[in-house]
Amino acid sequence: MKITKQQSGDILVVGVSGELDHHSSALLKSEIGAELDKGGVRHIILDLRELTFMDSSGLGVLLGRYKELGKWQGKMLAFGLQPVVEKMFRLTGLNQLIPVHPDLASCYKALGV
Amino acid sequence: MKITKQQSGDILVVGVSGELDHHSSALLKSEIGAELDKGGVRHIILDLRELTFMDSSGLGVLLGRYKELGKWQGKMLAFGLQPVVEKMFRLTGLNQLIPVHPDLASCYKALGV
Amino acid sequence: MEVTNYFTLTIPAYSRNESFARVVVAAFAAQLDPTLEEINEVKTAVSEAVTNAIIHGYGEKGGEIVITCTLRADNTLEVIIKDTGVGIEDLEQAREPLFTTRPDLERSGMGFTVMEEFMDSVSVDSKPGQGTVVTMTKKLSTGEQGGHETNL
Amino acid sequence: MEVTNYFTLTIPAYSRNESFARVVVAAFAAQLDPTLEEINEVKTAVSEAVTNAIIHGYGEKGGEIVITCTLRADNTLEVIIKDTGVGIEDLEQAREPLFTTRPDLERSGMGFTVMEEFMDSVSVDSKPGQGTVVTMTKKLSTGEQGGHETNL
Ligand SMILES: Nc1ncnc2c1ncn2[C@@H]1O[C@H](COP(=O)(O)OP(=O)(O)O)[C@@H](O)[C@H]1O
Ligand SMILES: Nc1ncnc2c1ncn2[C@@H]1O[C@H](COP(=O)(O)OP(=O)(O)O)[C@@H](O)[C@H]1O
Repeated sequence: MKITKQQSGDILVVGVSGELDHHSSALLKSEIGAELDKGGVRHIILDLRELTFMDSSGLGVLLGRYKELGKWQGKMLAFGLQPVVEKMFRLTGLNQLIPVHPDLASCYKALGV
Repeated sequence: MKITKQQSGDILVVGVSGELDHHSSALLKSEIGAELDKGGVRHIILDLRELTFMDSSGLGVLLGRYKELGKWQGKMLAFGLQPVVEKMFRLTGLNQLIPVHPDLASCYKALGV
Repeated sequence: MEVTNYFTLTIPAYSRNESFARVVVAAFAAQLDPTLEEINEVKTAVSEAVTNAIIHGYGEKGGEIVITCTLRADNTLEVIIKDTGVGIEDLEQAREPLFTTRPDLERSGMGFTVMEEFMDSVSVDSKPGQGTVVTMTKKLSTGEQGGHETNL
Repeated sequence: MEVTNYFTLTIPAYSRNESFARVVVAAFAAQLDPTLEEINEVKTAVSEAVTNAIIHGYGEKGGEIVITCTLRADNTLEVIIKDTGVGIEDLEQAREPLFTTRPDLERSGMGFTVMEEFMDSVSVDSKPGQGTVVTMTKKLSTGEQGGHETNL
């Protein structure tokens, strides 16, 4: 798994590529955690275009970050889901907490940018 | 493994793609054998551009066909070897029996066409 | 139904072997030439069961996981994932969606739900103190039926 | 040297499992991020030993092959391929280039030579009537040393 991070204003865009399972979820948790600790992040946009696999451990780590953002009414959005990842979002109801958008622009728009 | 066959005059061009091991070598043997049985083939050119793996079982089946062609002084040539296949040809001395050419045109030229 | 192929794989319960376990089962299932979607579903179910053995069965302290796969003549794949860890006290509760004994580890409690959704059948056999065996089956399509999309 | 990971795989001695055995060992070795050339060399050596067990050990009549792989902290991969077939009468002769007992099957007699060329060490232990164990080792490079070319 590879992670990219890019911040603009109070929005952090996190790109996750490869396979997100229990093993790799620890890294995603600490990478996002490091950014949140700095204090300038309000919302997170997940760029999942390159994510080829996600199981319920991936779900758990995304839910955990979603809850942290909730402390300051921050939102989490996602775009670019491959069919196999989209299926996990739908099956588990994650898409009701983390809205799925077709592209980055539409995520920014939803955040009022 | 996939095999393609194309004959022009008394030259048979055999394309072998994928992995040539003991399991797949039986198919290559029978596919070439069927053409030789028809009686019109003198020389064989191996198109190995898409061959990604070959072990000593592959070597054995190529040697076997080489020997059959020898019955009527036919030649066997090869072109388009990937590094891993080229290594097997060199290591085992197969390149001394089956000359390796850079491309199809050069094989035809070596056969005087 | 006649067994056409099988394997047994033993691996240590390290989290870095989760992806290895997925690859091995996927490579084995690929001999039938199933669809990419089927392969992904099998990979996800295997990932859930192997992760559970590592986290819950062995409490992330290591141990061994045994994976047995069987293919039958009717294209049914059976995957058995076995640990000799702590076992499960209340099986019915464990299989409920969202139930987890480790919310501290950010577990979602959706593992068994995902296995049930992605496989045709899931049965769990467990004895506290002795370990857990998860048996899953799935009928796969073959190339002739419209597969040929995978490239493993 | 400390063992960092391992697996044991048992498969039936079917020729269609030759490619499966290669994929499993390659996927395991890939965790070190070796070069594509190293992966190909390991795959070829595994293919030779597994094919020998199928053809010579069991005379193409089936039986089981056990493959054990171990990774050590110094990036050494050890592969052990074991059958309980007919065994080898004269080990020294068997390892000579071009020697084969099955020219009728178009065997080239180059299997052991290829294993020796592609791995750092190859040792063979065999008892007629009891079976054969081939143990091979190879030190692999890791990503830091210039790997990152493989994609398994
Ligand atoms: N192999 C196992 N060994 C012991 N307990 C297990 C095992 N697998 C599952 N469990 C128990 O069942 C519960 C539910 O599992 P699951 O649905 O996969 O959710 P999660 O892994 O997110 O907790 C786990 O929290 C655990 O208590
Ligand atoms: N696993 C085995 N069981 C029994 N005999 C074997 C085994 N492996 C190799 N041999 C013997 O050693 C010989 C040489 O093996 P090898 O160099 O791989 O060449 P080849 O497989 O082409 O015959 C074989 O012909 C066979 O007699």
